[in-house]
Amino acid sequence: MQLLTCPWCGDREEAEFRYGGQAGVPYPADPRALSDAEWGRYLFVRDNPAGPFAERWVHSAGCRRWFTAVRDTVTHEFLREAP
Amino acid sequence: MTAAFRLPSGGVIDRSRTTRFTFDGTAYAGHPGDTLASALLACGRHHVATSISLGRPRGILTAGPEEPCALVRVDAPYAEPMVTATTVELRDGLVAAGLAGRGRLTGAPDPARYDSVHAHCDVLVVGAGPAGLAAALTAARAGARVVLADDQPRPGGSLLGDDASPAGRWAAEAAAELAALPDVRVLTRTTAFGHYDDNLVLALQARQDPPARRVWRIRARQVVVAAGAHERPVAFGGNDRPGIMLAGAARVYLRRYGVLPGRAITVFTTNDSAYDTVRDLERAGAQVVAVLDARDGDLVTGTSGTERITSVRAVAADGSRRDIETDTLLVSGGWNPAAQLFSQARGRLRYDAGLGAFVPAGPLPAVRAAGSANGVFGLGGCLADGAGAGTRALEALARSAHPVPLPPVPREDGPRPARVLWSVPDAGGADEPAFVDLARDATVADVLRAAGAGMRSVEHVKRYTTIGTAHDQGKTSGVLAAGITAGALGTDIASLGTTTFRPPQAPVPFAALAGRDRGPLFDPVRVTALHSWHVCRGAKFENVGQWKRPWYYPRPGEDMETAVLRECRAVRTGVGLMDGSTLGKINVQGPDSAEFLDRVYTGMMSTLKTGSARYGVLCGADGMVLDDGTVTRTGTDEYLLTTTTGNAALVLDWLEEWLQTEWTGLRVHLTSVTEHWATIPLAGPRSRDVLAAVAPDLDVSNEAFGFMTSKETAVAGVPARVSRISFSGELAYEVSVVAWEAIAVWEALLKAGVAYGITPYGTEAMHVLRAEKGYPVIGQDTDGTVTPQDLGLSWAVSKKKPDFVGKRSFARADSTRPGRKQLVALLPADTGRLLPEGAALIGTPAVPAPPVPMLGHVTSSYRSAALDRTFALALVRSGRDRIGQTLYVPLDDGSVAPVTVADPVLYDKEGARRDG
Amino acid sequence: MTADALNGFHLEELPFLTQLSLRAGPGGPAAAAVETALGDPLPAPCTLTRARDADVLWLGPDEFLLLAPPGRQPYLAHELRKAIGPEFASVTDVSAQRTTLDLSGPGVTGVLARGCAIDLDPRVSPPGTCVQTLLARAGVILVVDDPGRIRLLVRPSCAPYLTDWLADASAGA
Amino acid sequence: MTDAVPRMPGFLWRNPDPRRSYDVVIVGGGGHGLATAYYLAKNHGITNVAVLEKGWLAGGNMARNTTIIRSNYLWDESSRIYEHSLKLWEGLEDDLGFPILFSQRGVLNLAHSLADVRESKRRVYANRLNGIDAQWLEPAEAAEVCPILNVSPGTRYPVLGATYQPRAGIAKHDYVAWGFARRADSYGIDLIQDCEVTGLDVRHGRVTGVRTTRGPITAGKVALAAAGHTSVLAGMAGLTLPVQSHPLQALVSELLEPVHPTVVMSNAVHVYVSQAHKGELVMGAGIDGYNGYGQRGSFHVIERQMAAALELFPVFARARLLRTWAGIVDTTPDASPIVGLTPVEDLYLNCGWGTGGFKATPRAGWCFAHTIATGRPHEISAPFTLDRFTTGALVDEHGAAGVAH
Repeated sequence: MQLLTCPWCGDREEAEFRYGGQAGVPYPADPRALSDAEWGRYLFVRDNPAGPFAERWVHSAGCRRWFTAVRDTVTHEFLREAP
Repeated sequence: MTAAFRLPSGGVIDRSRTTRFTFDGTAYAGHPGDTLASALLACGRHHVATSISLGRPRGILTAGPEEPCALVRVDAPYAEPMVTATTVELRDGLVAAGLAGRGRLTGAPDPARYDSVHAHCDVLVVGAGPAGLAAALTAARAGARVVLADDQPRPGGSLLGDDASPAGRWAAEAAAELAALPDVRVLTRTTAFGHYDDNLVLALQARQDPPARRVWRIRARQVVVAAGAHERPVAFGGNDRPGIMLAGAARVYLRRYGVLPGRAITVFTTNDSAYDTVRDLERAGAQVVAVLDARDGDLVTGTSGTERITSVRAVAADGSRRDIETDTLLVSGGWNPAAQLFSQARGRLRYDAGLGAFVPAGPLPAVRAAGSANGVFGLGGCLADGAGAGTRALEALARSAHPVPLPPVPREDGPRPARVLWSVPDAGGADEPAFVDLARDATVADVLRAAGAGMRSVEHVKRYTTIGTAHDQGKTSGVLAAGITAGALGTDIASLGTTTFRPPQAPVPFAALAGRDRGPLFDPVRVTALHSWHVCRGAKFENVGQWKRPWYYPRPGEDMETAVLRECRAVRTGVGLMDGSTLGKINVQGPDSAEFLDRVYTGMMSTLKTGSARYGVLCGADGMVLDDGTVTRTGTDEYLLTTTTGNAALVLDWLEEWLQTEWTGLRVHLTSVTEHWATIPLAGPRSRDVLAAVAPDLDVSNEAFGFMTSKETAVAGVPARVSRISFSGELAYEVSVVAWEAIAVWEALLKAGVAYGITPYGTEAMHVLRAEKGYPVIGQDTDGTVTPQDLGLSWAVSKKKPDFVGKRSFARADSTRPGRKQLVALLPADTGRLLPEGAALIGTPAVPAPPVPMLGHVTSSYRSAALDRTFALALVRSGRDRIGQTLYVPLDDGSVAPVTVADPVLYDKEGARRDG
Repeated sequence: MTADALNGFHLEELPFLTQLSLRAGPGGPAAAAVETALGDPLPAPCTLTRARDADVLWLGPDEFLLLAPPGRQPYLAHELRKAIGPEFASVTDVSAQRTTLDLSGPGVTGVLARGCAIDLDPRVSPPGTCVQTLLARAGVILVVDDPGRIRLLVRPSCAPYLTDWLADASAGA
Repeated sequence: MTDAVPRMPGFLWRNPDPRRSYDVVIVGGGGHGLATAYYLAKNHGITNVAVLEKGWLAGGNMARNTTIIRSNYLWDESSRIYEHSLKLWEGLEDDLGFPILFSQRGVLNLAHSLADVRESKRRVYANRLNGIDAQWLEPAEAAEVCPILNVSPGTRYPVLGATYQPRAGIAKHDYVAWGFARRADSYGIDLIQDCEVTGLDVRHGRVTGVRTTRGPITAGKVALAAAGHTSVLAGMAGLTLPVQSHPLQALVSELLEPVHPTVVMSNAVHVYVSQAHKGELVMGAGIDGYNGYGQRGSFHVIERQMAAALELFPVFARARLLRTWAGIVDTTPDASPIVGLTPVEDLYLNCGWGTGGFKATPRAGWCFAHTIATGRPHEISAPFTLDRFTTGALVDEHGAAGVAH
């Protein structure tokens, strides 16, 4: 059980959070302008590094806010919030 | 049996009381404070178990949880299928029996309570021996919140039973001081079994009278692992006989329990520590017949004895051999720091060639080892290392520490270096096996064979030989195996390393981990405000997620089919009402609400007029249907959404995700009002009459209150929102009131409906009624691979909006290909044949050999009162093009049911019944 | 649920309370207007304030729950909406959305620790603390009124589960 | 009772140093990599092959899975590859000449809600038409297969029935890997341990070799079979994949006398359990929700799994948890694998098996070897190409594979 730092509520048990995967993948400004391959990448392809990873979490059992954090996927170390 | 090996004094047992117990059918007696092992040893019994593969007699090797041999089953008073005799506290009436390596599960009643507790502290100290006590006292005196956990019934560790020395007295005083401090929690009989991310340490506490097992979930800012060390045996031929014990264990039995292991004792050691045991044994009056010190070239090459060791074969440095008559052989091959928790915390271990052991390489920012767990041996060293660990833990917390007084300890003579000896050199050629892992009957020969087979990793050797996989996880055998492997490969044990220390470091009962989450508390049961009424009416319930929903309301003598047909008939011909409170409800407010809903729903919601409602479909970005419901505009900038019961939380979260992470500029607030409102659908041609009777202020005429509009009014005197929404095709209303008024309104509706035969109906009737109209149920008629177009819901997909979530995916190759599965109805040729839900559809009346091409499957199937026949909904490849065709459904009995494909709307296609 | 079934603490439901959800961006004009109307600043994260007409619970950076005696919904909602005026903020009646349980007695924090990971030590969670978290398998709002007095707000659908759990957790302590 | 563990052969494999060049380099010495090597040699006569393993052979997910073998998947494409795999399992012990303790003790997949029942029956009907031995069992029938299963209607989520595949079962994971490794070695294939790939050499859109901790190796073809590490390796060739690596935890109890005769899986309450040959209960649960390469998961997942296990098997209450661990599973958006060619010439991909990799081992190796040898997808694995994430033609097995293994 990791201890995650909600930018609003502070350190809370991982069970209060839900994972949202890679951060910084915006909804395309004009999906119609994308090829099928580009759209497929938006839908399905995300980075998957072994090491620091900027990812999204939502404090679902707490304040229900989404936030972005950098966490090491190898050590599970919570490196910093990046709101 | 008499306690012939119990000394007249000494130990932390209560000699004023006698504890009677039975082992393997024989009656014995001991004292409170004994373990089963110490009580058996006091009675002269060493042989307690049988080995798992070879069936050899096995004794008691250790005095703690690292015991590989002495496995027993406890039948009373608290049954446990398999534990070590060294960890069973003696109880009056204890009944136990030796095992052969495997436990037996029985359904015997379990009187124990299981639970868990969260605890928080600045410093957690694991182990209350000299190092742990010094660390805990240092931290506690500085005002830190401290948890001290130890697996024994009382603190003290190696000093337990030593009340004569200054150190022993210091330990007792330290324990008493800690117990009295308000910010210190001393947990005895508590084994810290796992270290998890961010300094979460889990510990199992065993309690008696009544028996209980509690899991402590300790979130510590700093952890000090002072869990001691495990003594290591040496592998030699016949090293498994009862009567062979580790030297340190013998000292524990002597000090803690006042028990001598035997009368004529031989000691075989590679290091100084065994001499403490020799000294104590001799002081206690035992005869030490020989001390064989490997450093002098004296080695044990074999043993004899049937039920117990009777002699030792020894070889001296000059090669001379002799047999030594003995009833006990004490062995010390050195000590392994108990660094399991430190290692689980990702602490690095390094090989210490002097100790022949893997020791913590240095502290982690929040976890440090202390005392013998840190590779520090000797009492003075352990005390100082513990105090130092406490100080450094405080420093890491930016708190100042004051040195605590430590007791004087006798000067430890300049130690003579230990000899690292894994196995006696010719052990492999001995006429008897030289065991490495007694718990797995795995030998030196097995390790050599693994190396010969090509194994180069300790993990491979472990798997090839099974060493280290038994209940003790190789605490006494793991390093031995690594050392012997290194020798066989001609490599360095330091580079070979150890196998991973996987949690838990001591076994934990499943029930302790399940805690309270069993039976009715396994998962919350969610019930509506009307639940009691449903129960009183004898409703049968359906689990929908965590909710209990009324499934149908059987009358006396009715089966499900009869009840559901009756409920359906009532709605089609009179009036029915149901509890729709579990529907998700989301209040949407803000000036950009309309824009937001246009982006997430497939349909256009911005054009809704205030007071009007519209059916809405939500798709994922992949274009697949996610959920559906109604959207009601309740004000210029305010909407009320409904979701399906199962998806209420998911949809709210999903909408929030879009708002918070993508469209942060939209001024929209979402508020769940699912449980604020109780919702009662009232359906059937007489629903208008019923509503009119309880809502006197409302003009219920079709002209004043049209389909898909919504009004606020009083129902049975209660403020309510009434919407003309129908999921059955009949004239229908949804009445929503604040939940605490639900029962009053429900009963008022029932009363007003008596004249029309008003009938409560459940989810099954609801499903039949909607299916007759071809309305899909998300999650039943869809499976995450279905688009709105597949469901025939193109009318609910806006052509005007440039974009909405999912739209782009409708243009992908797979979404536009011909031959997609589409929702249609099926009419079995045999009108009484109820098709099984889930059944596959094929194109031929005979089933060909597999693989059989399948055209789709039955998603919903019912008997219809209104149609007076059975029917089904199905997803069928190119379904809409097949309307009128005959397809075939292979059935369980090998027969094939012909069915006609039909438009999904089977009842009232023209919608004549909607307005009553 | 009777108090007799519980060891070490007393449990009482506070029924029919007025509960309003207030959504207003912090530091914005709507929040300022609300603060003026309430006569107190909106609470800081994980706390509550006791304003003249209501307890104001912090639920999120722009989300608050107002708790007031039964029957105050129309008055309070009206006052808030009046204060907010044309600004972007929202007020929603959620009075039946949560059941309020009042727990008191020396055993309260000990029993809650059996299912709640929040550190309820008064130095960490002093009176005035308000957190949303998990208690056993239910989501709750947990308000510390005094070291021996805690309010729990839970979905009514989960309230029977939660009271059963509390009874079980308090037995055989 | 004697230990039901067969004696291992006295020789398994050489430990050669890597040569400078091979026709085929397989990255990943797990079950799939070793099986691929074996079938390259056996089916295609390609033996100038190295299998590079960064740790010890079969020390990743192969050593960490719960060894369930079954083929009762929903969609035609999946059931086909897993059923073909099951057929290989049925002859594998003879083929490898190695004891793998393959035990066809059957698998029960429990249904706990009306929705589960509907989905389960759908799978049974589809399976039967695909020639798979699937059955639907009522609760009492499920209890006949597994007498310790609690089918009482009074539980929180009662067992409403189960699908049953009698030919399904378990095997001993290490022995399977060693069996493949031994035969691959005997064909002259080099199995190279402690050899981590640190780079892929790509020139003009074509892979030419790998860089490793034991030096560079040139290769005619490079085949990735590295499960959870695939994304990192593919990234060395500039590829990003629809793959996310998550922890998946499993555990064993202490050794127990036989008590559990089959394999039971429950997606709804999140647990699956069998009893291995030595006597330990082997259990797994759902994946942890976050990306993770640490081979560790979160303990609340284990606690929840224990609670679920006791609902189904009250007799387990006093069994004791001995060890827990985690693998790194490579999940895809549709819970189906990716097998085939890549945009880089001569670079081949076998990944995304998620929780289903073990049961696919022989057939995955067979198909991957075919793909490498011929440069074309095998017809059985052809639906599982990267292209489906562009067209949308997913093979969505979340219903059947979302949780378990």
